[in-house]
Amino acid sequence: AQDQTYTIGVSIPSATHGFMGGLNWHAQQTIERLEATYPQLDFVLATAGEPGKQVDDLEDMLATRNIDALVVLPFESEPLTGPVKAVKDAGKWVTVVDRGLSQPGIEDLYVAGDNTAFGRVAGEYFRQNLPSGAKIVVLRGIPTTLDNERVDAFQAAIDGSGIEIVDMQHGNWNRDDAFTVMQDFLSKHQQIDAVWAADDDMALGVMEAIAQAGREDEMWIVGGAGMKEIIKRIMDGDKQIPVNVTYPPAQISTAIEMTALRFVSDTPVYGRFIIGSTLVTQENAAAFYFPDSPF
Amino acid sequence: MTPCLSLSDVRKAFGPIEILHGIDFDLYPGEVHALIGENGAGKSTLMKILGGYLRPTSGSVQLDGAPVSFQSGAEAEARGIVVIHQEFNLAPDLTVADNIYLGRELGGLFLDHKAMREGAQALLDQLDCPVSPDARIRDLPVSDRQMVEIAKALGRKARVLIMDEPSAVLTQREVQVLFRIIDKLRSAGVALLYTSHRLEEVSHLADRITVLRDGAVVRRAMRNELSEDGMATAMVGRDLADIFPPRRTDFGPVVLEVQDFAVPPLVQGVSLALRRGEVLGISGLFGAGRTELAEGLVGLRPHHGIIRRNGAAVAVRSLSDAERHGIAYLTEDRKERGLLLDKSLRENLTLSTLRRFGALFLSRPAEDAALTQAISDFDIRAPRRDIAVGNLSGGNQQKLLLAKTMLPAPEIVIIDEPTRGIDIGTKSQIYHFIDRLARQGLSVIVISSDMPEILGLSDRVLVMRQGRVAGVLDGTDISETAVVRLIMGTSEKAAPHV
Amino acid sequence: MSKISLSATGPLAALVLLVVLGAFLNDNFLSAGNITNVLARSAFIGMIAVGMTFVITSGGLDLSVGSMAAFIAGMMILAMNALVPTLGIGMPLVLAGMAVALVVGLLAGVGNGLLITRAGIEPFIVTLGTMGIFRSLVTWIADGGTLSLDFEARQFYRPVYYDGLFGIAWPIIVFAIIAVAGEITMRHTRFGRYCEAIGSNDKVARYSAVKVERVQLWTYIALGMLVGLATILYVPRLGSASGSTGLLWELEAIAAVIIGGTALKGGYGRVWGTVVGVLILSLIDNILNLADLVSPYLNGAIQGVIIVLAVVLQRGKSSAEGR
Amino acid sequence: MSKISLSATGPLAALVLLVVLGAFLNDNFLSAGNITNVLARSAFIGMIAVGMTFVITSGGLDLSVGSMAAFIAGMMILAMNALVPTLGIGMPLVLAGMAVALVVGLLAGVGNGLLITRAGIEPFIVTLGTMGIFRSLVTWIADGGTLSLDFEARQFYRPVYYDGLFGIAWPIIVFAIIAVAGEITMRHTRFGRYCEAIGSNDKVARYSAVKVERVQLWTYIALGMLVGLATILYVPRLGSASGSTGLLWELEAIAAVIIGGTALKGGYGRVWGTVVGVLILSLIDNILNLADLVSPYLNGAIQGVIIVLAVVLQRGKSSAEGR
Ligand SMILES: Nc1ncnc2c1ncn2[C@@H]1O[C@H](COP(=O)(O)OP(=O)(O)OP(=O)(O)O)[C@@H](O)[C@H]1O
Ligand SMILES: Nc1ncnc2c1ncn2[C@@H]1O[C@H](COP(=O)(O)OP(=O)(O)OP(=O)(O)O)[C@@H](O)[C@H]1O
Ligand SMILES: [Mg+2]
Ligand SMILES: [Mg+2]
Repeated sequence: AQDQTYTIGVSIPSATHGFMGGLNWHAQQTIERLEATYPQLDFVLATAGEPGKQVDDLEDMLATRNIDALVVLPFESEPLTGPVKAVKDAGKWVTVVDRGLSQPGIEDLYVAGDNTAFGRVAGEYFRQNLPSGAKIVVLRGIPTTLDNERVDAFQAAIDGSGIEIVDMQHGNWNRDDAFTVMQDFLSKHQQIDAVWAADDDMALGVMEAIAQAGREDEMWIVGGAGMKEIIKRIMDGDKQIPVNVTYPPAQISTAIEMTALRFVSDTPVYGRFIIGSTLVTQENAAAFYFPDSPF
Repeated sequence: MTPCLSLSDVRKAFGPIEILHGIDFDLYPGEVHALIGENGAGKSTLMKILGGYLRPTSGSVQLDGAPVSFQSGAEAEARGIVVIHQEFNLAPDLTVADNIYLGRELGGLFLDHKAMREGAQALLDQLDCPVSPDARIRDLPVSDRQMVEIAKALGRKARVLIMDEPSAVLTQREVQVLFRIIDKLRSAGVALLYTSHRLEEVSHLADRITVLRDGAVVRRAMRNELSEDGMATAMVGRDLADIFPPRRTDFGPVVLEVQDFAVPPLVQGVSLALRRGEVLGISGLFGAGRTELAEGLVGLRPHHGIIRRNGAAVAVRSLSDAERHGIAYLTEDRKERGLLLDKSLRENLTLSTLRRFGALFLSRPAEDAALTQAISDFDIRAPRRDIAVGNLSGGNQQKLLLAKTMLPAPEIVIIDEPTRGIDIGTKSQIYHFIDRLARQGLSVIVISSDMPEILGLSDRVLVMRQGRVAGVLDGTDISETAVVRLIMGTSEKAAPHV
Repeated sequence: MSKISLSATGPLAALVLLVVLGAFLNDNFLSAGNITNVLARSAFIGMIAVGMTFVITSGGLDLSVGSMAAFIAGMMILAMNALVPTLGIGMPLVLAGMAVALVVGLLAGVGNGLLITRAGIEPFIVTLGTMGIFRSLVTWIADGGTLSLDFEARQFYRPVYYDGLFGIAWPIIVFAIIAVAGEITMRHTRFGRYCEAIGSNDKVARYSAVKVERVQLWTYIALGMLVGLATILYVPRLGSASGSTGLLWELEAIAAVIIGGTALKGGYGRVWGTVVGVLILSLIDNILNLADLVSPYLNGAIQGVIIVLAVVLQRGKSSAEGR
Repeated sequence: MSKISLSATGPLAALVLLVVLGAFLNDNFLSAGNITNVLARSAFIGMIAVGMTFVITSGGLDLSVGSMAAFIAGMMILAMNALVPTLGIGMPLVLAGMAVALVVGLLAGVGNGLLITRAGIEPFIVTLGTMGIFRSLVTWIADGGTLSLDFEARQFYRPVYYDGLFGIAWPIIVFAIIAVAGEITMRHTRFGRYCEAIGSNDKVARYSAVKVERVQLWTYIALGMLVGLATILYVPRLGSASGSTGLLWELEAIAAVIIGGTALKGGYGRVWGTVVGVLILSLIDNILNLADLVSPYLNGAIQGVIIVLAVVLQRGKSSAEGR
């Protein structure tokens, strides 16, 4: 089907924090690359700041852009389930990325990170590396279902280890907010043995607050999502950030590429692809280092 | 002698409407020149042109014989031409001293508050004005605001001082102070241009008089060439037979009785009775509590005491209560409380009686009809019906406000300062309106600081002093001396009756 | 009459330009489907903005409407889910949900309105406060996640957004009714006249026997109920509520009102203008999706430029009116 | 003098209550470290809010400050990174960065100011537009991600946030200077006087030879430069800028101004009040972090309640003043 052209719609949340920024960057890079490689493919990229706007985007793609396939990272699962189903019902190919829909069986292809594993892997590291009675603090993301999943998995993983979470607040996946919250945690708690910052943007804010308080030697930090600065530090053997847990923004590239493949080759691409969250240590860090990514 | 400021063949149009039609005008140093004319004749417009606030559509302005074209009032002010505007020109949130020095503050990098406070104090002292330089304008009564305006202008060291109705809201005493200042400035060689609707002031003050009618000069005269009657005739363009209507004679029963009425904190122990078909004048100094009394009577202020309508005690907690009992009130503050200046005539006329113009939907035709009726009943002259009320002349605003007040067809109407800033012709019209109302069986209370008005209009006069009734005068007892005695508290009747 | 048509031309011109631009960029722009989409999604902000027009006209402001919508949606979903066992799936359930939405909206409006008119606190502060309160409450009720309507109930309720009468979607019909009712209320009823009078000079209004506080209170109540109504149409669309529902709706609604030519300081309200303002804002988003831009990162910049231009266009016209 | 102290008591009372509450909830609340943290964090919003006080006092509004801060931070980082090879790491580089921040802030202020004063568009619309534009631009420049300052440069620049004089952090010192300068400007210079006069009645100001447009333009320019200054202190803190930098700062700054007792319609400005307002907002956050609440989801609700209460307290006082 070389002579026929196809339009693929890509709908993702806008770049309001580090991880999404990385995801936006990867999406654009992939689209550029694929459009150059396959002249018969056309992409429509839309970014949304809230679920309602994302629904608008899907409607517009269907009504005005005649898409043949949709790659969507739902802002939230519940509100997007119906609209994505409408796209499916219109006979389009649907690839869902990262956040599953609340109803099974709608998507043709599912590419995702594993939020539960993301929390669990971090939790296991804490469990293995802290003695019973250790005190930790947790910085959460923006209040969302996926944040809940991560935190629940983390708590489940340390459950029974005797590690105590002495404080937990929302840092909103934002450096400034994390900095502020950590400053206050440091004022409040004399003993903190480790910090789960759950996101590398927040980890950077936390590190600054710790540095300011001069308590670098008292605690280590685990962030998440594999930001290049953090990976670099792990490669360099920074004691303060011993490990990281991946949650690669590049999953969007995988999803777009696999969807494109469906149209440019005969490769069957149905199914579910879960990109697990792995622990990045000094040994394997080099494999996760992308110096060109903005994230 | 060359005039220091003059106009030649000046025309001014707002949009398609020409307001001034080719005015020639000279103002000499050391003279007081009075500019008189009916409301809307174009006096303020002419003064604004002289003061650089408006540019003429054609014609020229000369300063010391040389043509000038001021881009702003500030530019004219820099050349010594200062205007006291008719509308208040003070920033309400700033203090008296701040306003007096606004735009020409003292001090270098930092303001010299002390010098400005002292300077302001000195100017106020010169005017015998007891206001504190630190008072905020929004907290001052109108008369004090006007004195501050005058102080502000005095502080600008004018060689030409243009005063647009400076006395309209002043007390007798304050007017005397103003006249003293004007005399002093005249001897110092300042050129003064003065407008007032009080013709006795004009004949007392002016060296020369220019009469404006419908945007053209109709008469120029020296002081003694023109009597007050002559001025009125020149302004109005016809003989004014009787300014005041003849007195009424038959009154009905008492329709409103007030006993032991108090409007805290000022008004105490007021009792009065009002008969059908009667005009009751209320006189007193500014601050005597007349407005408070009136606002209390119509439910605009919390009060206690007894109000009886046709013998039955009634409660008046709000304006709607007052309306239900057939009582209406016309405020003294036309611009801030009476009319929505940026809305049209229609919207203003019907605002307080909208209920009558449709149950669910307002009927535009009914409103328009009411406006047509009001325009003819009260002789309101507006260039267009949809003009913003703020652009009407004062007299026409007042007539509109009167029409608005009368729209609910009240049986009792309280009119606070019916003719403030209103020309003699319109004044007379308003007096005859009031008379007509009384003859139709309404009862009218007129609150006024204008002595001839009180004397000429009232069937009875109630005088207030410091929040209490100083006395009531009836029939032949009414005379200027009797009223003034009561006002000043020098009469035997001055003992407050409780 | 001539005044209305004149004053409306400003924002209308911007709207027409946008439509022409859209038609030029994409053939499907003028398709029934796309037009339905744009109009239906304008409906939420649209109804809220109509209510906001009255609030602003009478000299007030309401920053809380976006969070209020989220809160109402949350309460509505909770109530409906709780009632499923009792009422079953069907009209009674939906009607109960709608009643909850309207009542919660009304109460929210009463709360804002009383704090503003009785306690005399600046509308900006009161509604900034309630904005935080409503959003926090919905996040708390949802435990940081999403509140979802029961699946069956959702299926039954869905047509309220997606179906319609004579091929016109319900949200469009309801929005049109509200817009017309709003315009009539503003121009042809006492209430509208009082709002303008109060915004123009509240003292004059008070001296004209207008019950200033009561009218202002009602503007907030009406706005609250309109937010409730918008939520009634919004919930079937997304079937859920979370902390991010209705984010920044307040800004969009206020912007629509101002773009439409209502003065921010009050005294002069144009409901038609507001409708046009809402459509302009929706169209900008739609057009950005129609065209392939350099970068989606720049969407916000283009939006900003168009908003300012729309008002420049309008100002050009209205200054000729001599305001 | 007695006037100033009277008018300040309202928000001050709320501030004192918060401090007492904080001390009661947590022993470390009054520690030097915590106080330094709170004050230093307040500095950014604080400086911006001082500028905003002038804008609002003269009858304007600026919604763009938060995005402007992000944009300035982005430009500053870009410029410094680009200059590292030329200037090397050292004072010249930092000074160049600071100059860029101030100049960009100035230009942004000029842009807002000219659109508002020359083109005569409502401040709300202009700054809503530029708010979108600035934020979009920074996201675009950062490619959706984060712009980070060169590591070496950062290390050199870091003390500007973290160090100080005599144990007082630089941001606190600068904020204090700006607050005092702002108060003096408002109370003791022509500029402040003119701002109040214009906000009170711009026609009166014009008639009194005040160059209304010029003064208003300068309020926006001053605000732009203060945003630049805030950014100069912000960048060394985390060394980065992204699309989420300065999010909602505008709302916080405006809220601080209003809480401080400046009237939203202009005419009356209190710089001290604004400073107190900023501290109140910072303290609320701090106390919420230090206290153990039922649920962090409710933070926003508690913030909202306290903001309203702070103003109720103030209104109670100021109504006694007879305003
Ligand atoms: N800005 C304006 N636009 C349109 N018409 C105006 C404007 N200003 C004044 N007018 C009209 O010009 C005429 C003259 O007004 P002006 O204020 O000069 O009268 P005046 O003689 O001062 O009256 P008064 O005695 O009531 O003060 C009036 O008919 C008024 O309605
Ligand atoms: N804004 C205000 N705040 C406090 N007191 C005021 C205010 N305005 C007026 N007053 C007081 O109310 C009293 C009455 O004022 P006002 O001048 O209205 O009296 P009046 O007898 O109605 O006079 P007139 O009707 O001639 O204006 C005065 O003693 C004045 O001090
Ligand atoms: Mg005049
Ligand atoms: Mg009075």
